[in-house]
Amino acid sequence: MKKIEAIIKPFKLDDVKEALNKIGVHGITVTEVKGFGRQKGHTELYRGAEYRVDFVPKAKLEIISPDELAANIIETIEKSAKTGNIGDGKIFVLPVEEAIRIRTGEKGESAI
Amino acid sequence: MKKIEAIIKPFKLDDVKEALNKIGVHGITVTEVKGFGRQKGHTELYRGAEYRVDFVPKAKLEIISPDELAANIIETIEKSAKTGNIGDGKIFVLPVEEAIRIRTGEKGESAI
Amino acid sequence: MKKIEAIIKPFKLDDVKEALNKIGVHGITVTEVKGFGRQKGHTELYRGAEYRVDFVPKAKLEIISPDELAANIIETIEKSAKTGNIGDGKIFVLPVEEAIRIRTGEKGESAI
Amino acid sequence: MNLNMLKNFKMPLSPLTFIWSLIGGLSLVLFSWVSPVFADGSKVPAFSAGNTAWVLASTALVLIMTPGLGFYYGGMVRRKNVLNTISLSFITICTVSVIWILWGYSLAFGPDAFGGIIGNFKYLGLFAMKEVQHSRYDGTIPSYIYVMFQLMFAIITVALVSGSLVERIKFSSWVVFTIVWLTLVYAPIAQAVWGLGGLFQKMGALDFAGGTVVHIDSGVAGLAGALVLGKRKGYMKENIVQPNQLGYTILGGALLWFGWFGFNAGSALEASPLATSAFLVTNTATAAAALGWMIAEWIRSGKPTTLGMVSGAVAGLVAITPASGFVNPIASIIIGFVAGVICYSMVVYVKPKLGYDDALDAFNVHAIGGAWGALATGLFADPLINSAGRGLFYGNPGQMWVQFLTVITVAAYSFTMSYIIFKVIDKVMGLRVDKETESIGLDITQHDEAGYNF
Amino acid sequence: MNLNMLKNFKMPLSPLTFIWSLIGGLSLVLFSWVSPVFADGSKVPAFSAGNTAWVLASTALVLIMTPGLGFYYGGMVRRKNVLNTISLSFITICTVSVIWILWGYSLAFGPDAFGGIIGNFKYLGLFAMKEVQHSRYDGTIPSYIYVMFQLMFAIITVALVSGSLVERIKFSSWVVFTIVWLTLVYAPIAQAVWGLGGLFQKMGALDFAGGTVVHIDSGVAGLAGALVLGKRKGYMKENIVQPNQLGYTILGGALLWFGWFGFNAGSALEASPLATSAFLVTNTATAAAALGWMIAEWIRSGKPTTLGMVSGAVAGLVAITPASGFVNPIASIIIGFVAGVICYSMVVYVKPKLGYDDALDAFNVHAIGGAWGALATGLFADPLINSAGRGLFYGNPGQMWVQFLTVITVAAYSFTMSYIIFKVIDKVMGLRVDKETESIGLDITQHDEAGYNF
Amino acid sequence: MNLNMLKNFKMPLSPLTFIWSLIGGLSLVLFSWVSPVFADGSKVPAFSAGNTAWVLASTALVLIMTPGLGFYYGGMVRRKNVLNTISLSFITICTVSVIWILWGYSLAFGPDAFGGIIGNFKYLGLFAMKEVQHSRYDGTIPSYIYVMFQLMFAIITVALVSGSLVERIKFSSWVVFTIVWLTLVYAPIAQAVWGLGGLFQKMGALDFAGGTVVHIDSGVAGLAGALVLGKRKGYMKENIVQPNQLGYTILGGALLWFGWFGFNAGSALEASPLATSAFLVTNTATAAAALGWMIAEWIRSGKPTTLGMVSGAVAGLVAITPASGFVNPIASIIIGFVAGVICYSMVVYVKPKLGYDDALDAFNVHAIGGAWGALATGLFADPLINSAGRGLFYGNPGQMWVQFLTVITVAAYSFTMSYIIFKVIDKVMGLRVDKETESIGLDITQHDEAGYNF
Ligand SMILES: Nc1ncnc2c1ncn2[C@@H]1O[C@H](COP(=O)(O)OP(=O)(O)O)[C@@H](O)[C@H]1O
Ligand SMILES: Nc1ncnc2c1ncn2[C@@H]1O[C@H](COP(=O)(O)OP(=O)(O)O)[C@@H](O)[C@H]1O
Ligand SMILES: Nc1ncnc2c1ncn2[C@@H]1O[C@H](COP(=O)(O)OP(=O)(O)O)[C@@H](O)[C@H]1O
Repeated sequence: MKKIEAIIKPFKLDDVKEALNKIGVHGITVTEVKGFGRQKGHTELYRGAEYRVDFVPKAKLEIISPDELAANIIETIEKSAKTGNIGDGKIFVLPVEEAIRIRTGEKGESAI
Repeated sequence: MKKIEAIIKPFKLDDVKEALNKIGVHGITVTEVKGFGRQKGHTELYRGAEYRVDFVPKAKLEIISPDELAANIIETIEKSAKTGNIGDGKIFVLPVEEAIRIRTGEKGESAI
Repeated sequence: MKKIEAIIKPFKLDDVKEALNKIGVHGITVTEVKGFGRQKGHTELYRGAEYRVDFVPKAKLEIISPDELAANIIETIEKSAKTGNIGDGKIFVLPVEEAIRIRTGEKGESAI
Repeated sequence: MNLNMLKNFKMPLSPLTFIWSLIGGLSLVLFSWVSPVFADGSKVPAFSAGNTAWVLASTALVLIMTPGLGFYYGGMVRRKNVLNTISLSFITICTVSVIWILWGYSLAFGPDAFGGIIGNFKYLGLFAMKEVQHSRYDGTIPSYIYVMFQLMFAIITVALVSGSLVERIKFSSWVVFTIVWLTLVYAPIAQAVWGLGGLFQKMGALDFAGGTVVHIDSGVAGLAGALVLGKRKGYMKENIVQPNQLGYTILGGALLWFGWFGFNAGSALEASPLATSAFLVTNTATAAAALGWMIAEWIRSGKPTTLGMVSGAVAGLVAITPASGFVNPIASIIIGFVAGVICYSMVVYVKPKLGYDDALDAFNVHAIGGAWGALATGLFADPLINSAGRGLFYGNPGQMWVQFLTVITVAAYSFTMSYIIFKVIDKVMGLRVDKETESIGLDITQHDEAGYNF
Repeated sequence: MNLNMLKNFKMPLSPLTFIWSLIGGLSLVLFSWVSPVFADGSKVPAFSAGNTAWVLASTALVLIMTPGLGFYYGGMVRRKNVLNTISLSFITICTVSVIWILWGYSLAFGPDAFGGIIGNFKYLGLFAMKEVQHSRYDGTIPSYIYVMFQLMFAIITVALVSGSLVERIKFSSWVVFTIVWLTLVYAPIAQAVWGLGGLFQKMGALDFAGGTVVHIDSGVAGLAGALVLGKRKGYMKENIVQPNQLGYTILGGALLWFGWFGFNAGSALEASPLATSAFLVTNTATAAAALGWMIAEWIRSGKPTTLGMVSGAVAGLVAITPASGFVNPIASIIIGFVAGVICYSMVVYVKPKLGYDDALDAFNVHAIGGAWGALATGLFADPLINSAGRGLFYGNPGQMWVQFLTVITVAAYSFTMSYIIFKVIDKVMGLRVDKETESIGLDITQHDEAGYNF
Repeated sequence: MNLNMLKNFKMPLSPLTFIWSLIGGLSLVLFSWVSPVFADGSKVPAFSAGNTAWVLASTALVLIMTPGLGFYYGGMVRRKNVLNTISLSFITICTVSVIWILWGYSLAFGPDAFGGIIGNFKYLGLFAMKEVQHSRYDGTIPSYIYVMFQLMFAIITVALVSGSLVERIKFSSWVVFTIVWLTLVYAPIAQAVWGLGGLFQKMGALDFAGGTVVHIDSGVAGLAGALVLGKRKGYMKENIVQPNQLGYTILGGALLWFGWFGFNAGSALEASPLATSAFLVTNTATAAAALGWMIAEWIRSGKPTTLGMVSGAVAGLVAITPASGFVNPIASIIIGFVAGVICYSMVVYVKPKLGYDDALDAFNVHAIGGAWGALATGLFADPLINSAGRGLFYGNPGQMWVQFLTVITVAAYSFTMSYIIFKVIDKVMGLRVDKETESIGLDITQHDEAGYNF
């Protein structure tokens, strides 16, 4: 099994979720994160003082998938999250050794 | 070492934490996340318009453990997080290569 | 490639970020998390009732790095996040199999 | 400002004006005598624009107290119940406002129907009342504004009860409760204490602005409700206290303090010296009570909390309410300070022992603070402030007995009736949400809404 | 409070006082006759401190409504637009306050310049007006406070329009709009409906506190703006409804309710019986409308929402506004309840069909609620409340026709002019932010600020 | 509203009423002459219900300003200090309210004890004062409400100082400071400027509602405190500016604006034409100042911020305060606009250069804005508005000199005394929290509470 982590622009979340749904991914965990990267933050004003807010709000998706589905999932995220502008984000793939469904105790791929 | 990630129902957090404490786990990192899965979200109303909120609030626990403790931890989470209803969540196990305690510089299992 | 996860004290975030910037790390993803560990939380009062808040706010940094940079990154975090007090946090290293930049489709180390 | 300014508004005087002014002045005077005697034979004074202005303003001030109460309560509950908690206050404004016009006012302030404890149906729908009538209660203001001023008291009294019930009461059952309780509990007590010919009125009970009518009956009803409902899931076992936004609570406390000037000083029904005295002691007692609670907490827990300061202020407002038209400034410092300490002690020592779940302390603060205030009125009423009241310290021990009797009777009546009402509602439609609903939170389950989308 | 108290303020009487008092009394009477006749020959009454006190308080109350509106609106939008939405109301207070002094008041309430639809330049900069003058509109209060009271109405009317435009209008364009619209739309309508010698005034149109002047014209202008601006990105396609903090909306609703007592009861310009009547029906209709909306929603969607209760209350406040000085208590219950149901129906049935994006329902609630209120005044005006108004149900069907005509004319005028103004601003400087700006949110892009740093 | 309405309230006239009315009228007149002369020999006018109504309402309005200030300040600090910041204002209401009764009022407004700079002990505990007394300062209102009105000024003045000290001052030290500073700084300045026989009063200084007494002394004290405390950790090095919830700041600003009508127009102590003039210029200057600050910021930084608009409004309120009873409408636009620009310039140009950490700009806005307002009064005071004041532009250059002298003296006195007080508190109990406490935040460390549990 693989863990696919994708850091994307928050307003793309709905699109990505739907695209994944279409290819049969029904489990996703999403976290609000702040990204530092090439895409720069913005300036805020406070009584005339300008200060930079470096972080950019991003959404992090985590999906555990069977090995064979991983490529398809990655491709789907790539397509649906892309705007072509800096800050579109990254996808990382990590190995997963085991998965368990708490409700049933199922293990491995059937647990996902 | 292993990284154990558990996605659970938020109101089970205290129970799980205590159960883990009892078996000697003293380090946990918790993140508020939103889960999409079999458990469906809820409907909200806004001036008569109904709209679905797909995400379900979940708590994600991350525990780095020595290999030999992992099974026990997983079992404990399974038991203490279970309600038997859809949405109880998952446990994933990932390999960890190194751990360092910032304060002391200790490495490996003694750092956990 | 490696995934370096560091749990640090939130007010050290700026220092760590700058130290990493200096050694050429330009991509970081940060999450607000709550930590349970040796460092105990604090007491809150509510109409005379004291209750413990066990969690301590922490910042989790995630950095995907080429294998060869990992040691340097870890060292830099160690130095810049250290206060010497309990609760300084941990660094964990996990293996990463693949990385993709969504905007360009680049893969592997060049995607980071 | 410089006193000289007062002399700057000279205005030109034309010869014709003298005649005009005489005629105008006389007709003004004649106007004053529209309805020369009230039913009880007392002379009806002239309308006073000044008094009416103050009672109009006071009524608006008392209205804002109930949303204030909603925020005061709403800030203290868990995030998942914030909207529901505020809406318990908000919906009370709506139901009580309508019921009051239809039958509430008539029962509470209409001519006595029976034994000095309930009004008759004369003013149903306010058909028999016109805004140009002089109020029976203070002839210098129109009757309609008296109806409204008293309405605002009725609203907040009912809303106060919700403090004991939050985080677990069904919204629909609360709506029903507000209507029934107003009719069966509030109206009789208002008539008995404030009605012309009311039972306690005749006994000489002193309650300037509602220690018994507003605070004791609501606080005691809260206790009854807490007992019928039972404890919140996890109460005293896990930490279910996570005030979602104490800023709301401070805002609510500030609006309560602000509005309470209308409540107490408005109860003079005139922009008179007595109103200013009520204003002064209200502010002083409130401040002293905030200090009392804060100091008590600082000593016991080692920290002064903002919630403690605000809670103390509310305790002080409660305690000074019955006393506000009777006591002098120094007495108000004592009444307030003691109120802060007593209510804090209730919350930290008594409540955990008795084990009822008076969630936001409607009983502990309002019933206990109100009772202390009513008794303190019997102690401190100073005839130099108001010749209508003379307390124990000014040579009239009998007053304490009257006060005590009123407190006990009102508390007993409210508790019994409220308990029955809660029980009946529970039987008929269920009073409490089910366990899962309580876990998920009342905002989503009762209203399909979320307090925050951040 | 006990009636006996009223007798407690005996004061000592010295022999000298008699002479003094006579002299004082007479000079008081003489004082009253400063400027004996107005321009139209009617006698000028004396200043009344009581009336002035009430109008001063009312003016402050109406001021707080506009920040209230800002919070009411601000709570409903997405997190990224919260500050911008509130600031649309806030900046309106600022621009209109200055313009009003410079030329707004003169155009709206100066002596008629032309056809009963626009004032002349007599009061430009208020140079020709002194605070010691008696107001032309109610001689018992100084002219300056009338200027201020009317200013507060002008402010909130303009601010209301923003409800249809939020989440996409350029801040700079909004600022320009407030100035132009006040001058070209608000001022003429105010003169026509309320001016001495105003067009509709002469026709006998009844609008006590601004159903047409405040609500219809602003709601209709909102619709025009929504049409020119177009829909928000994603409207009706994705879920763009995520009220960031409904607590703000409830707070705003509460401040509106509170301030509206100044709006309606203050419109009597006196602390008189009529003011108290307006106060009473305002509160009652508001409560009934909240119940109306809530019940309609409860039936249709299965849940009563807090947003629904507050929205209903606002609908009730709107509907009772023109009627508040004319109708009796029971009529106010009907007017309010129906307003709640009508406005809810607009929002859930009509709006989605017509497809315009009236983002926060300025049109659906204010124009429709205001029109219903204006017509209801024609139905329910009760001559026993106010002899100046007699509606259909009291034997005067002609009133309905006048009301109808006023509503239609004001709506048509406001729509046409507002549409043109929006179009011209769009051409000259652009009305709407670009797509990316809209995605990122207006707080950061228009103001370099964030609503929350949690 | 239609003028015809005014004629609708005819009331029936019975034959008996004539006699009654004469008797009533005369007794009314006689009543007026309770205490015919004040100590200084001037005649005591009759109580006026209208004036009393307005001062009662004004006092409530000024009370709400201080929680408003708490929210205004509280929204600007970092999340970890939000409750502590609000509570600095809240606790000030409590301590000052009690001290005022005990000794504060007597020192500030009692008969002069010494050199026109401090009152005597006559009114300690208010024992020697009764609510039925006529106020020495305006005989038409009872003395108790004057005590309260002045109390509200004292409260907010002390609370304003906290703006310079937030995010690092120890809560306990602040509590002590409020008591000491009120006694040693506020009371003498109030007596000197407003006391009968006060030093500056006799010199003819014009300060209608407290430019010197409220704003200059508090702003300067803030500066002294900021200097003694030192800069916040990280000030000017890292970004420590993360306003946690600007909605609080806007809400606070709105409550300040609302309450300030009581502050300025209430300072007339009468519901008189002068009060309405103060009301008008207050609103106008505030709006103009918000525009001034916004435009200056828009030009310099390219964006108009909501915080800028609100800050500008506060600067305008400050500047118009001393001038509010003296200047005409057009002057108020100028005074306000310039105040916005000056205070913005202080904050962006001067503050960073001087390097003191006036955290929330109590000095930059209140001392500087107040000084500008005091001088502007010397320029613009228009004898047609108030014959007691004639400024440079109306032919009286000497007034500027008096204003200047007052500003300088008050500032020097307040700075010196405040600096000493802060230093002494620092020595005795420590003024500032330690570094770690500052990092963790004051909410948890001083109060064991968290602002938000989301
Ligand atoms: N090496 C990295 N490790 C972890 N997160 C990263 C890394 N590089 C980028 N990110 C995340 O991806 C986001 C987008 O990256 P950025 O460099 O801004 O643009 P792009 O994805 O177009 O290259 C960042 O905000 C950050 O959250
Ligand atoms: N494949 C997956 N990858 C990542 N997270 C998942 C996956 N499947 C489920 N989850 C997480 O687990 C939660 C519970 O899953 P769900 O399907 O609702 O119920 P159950 O755990 O009972 O099967 C989801 O809300 C989601 O956060
Ligand atoms: N085994 C673990 N697994 C995951 N997170 C851990 C683990 N141990 C500690 N942490 C995280 O590291 C933080 C710091 O650990 P703590 O024991 O308090 O102090 P120290 O880092 O000084 O040993 C914790 O708050 C928690 O978030």
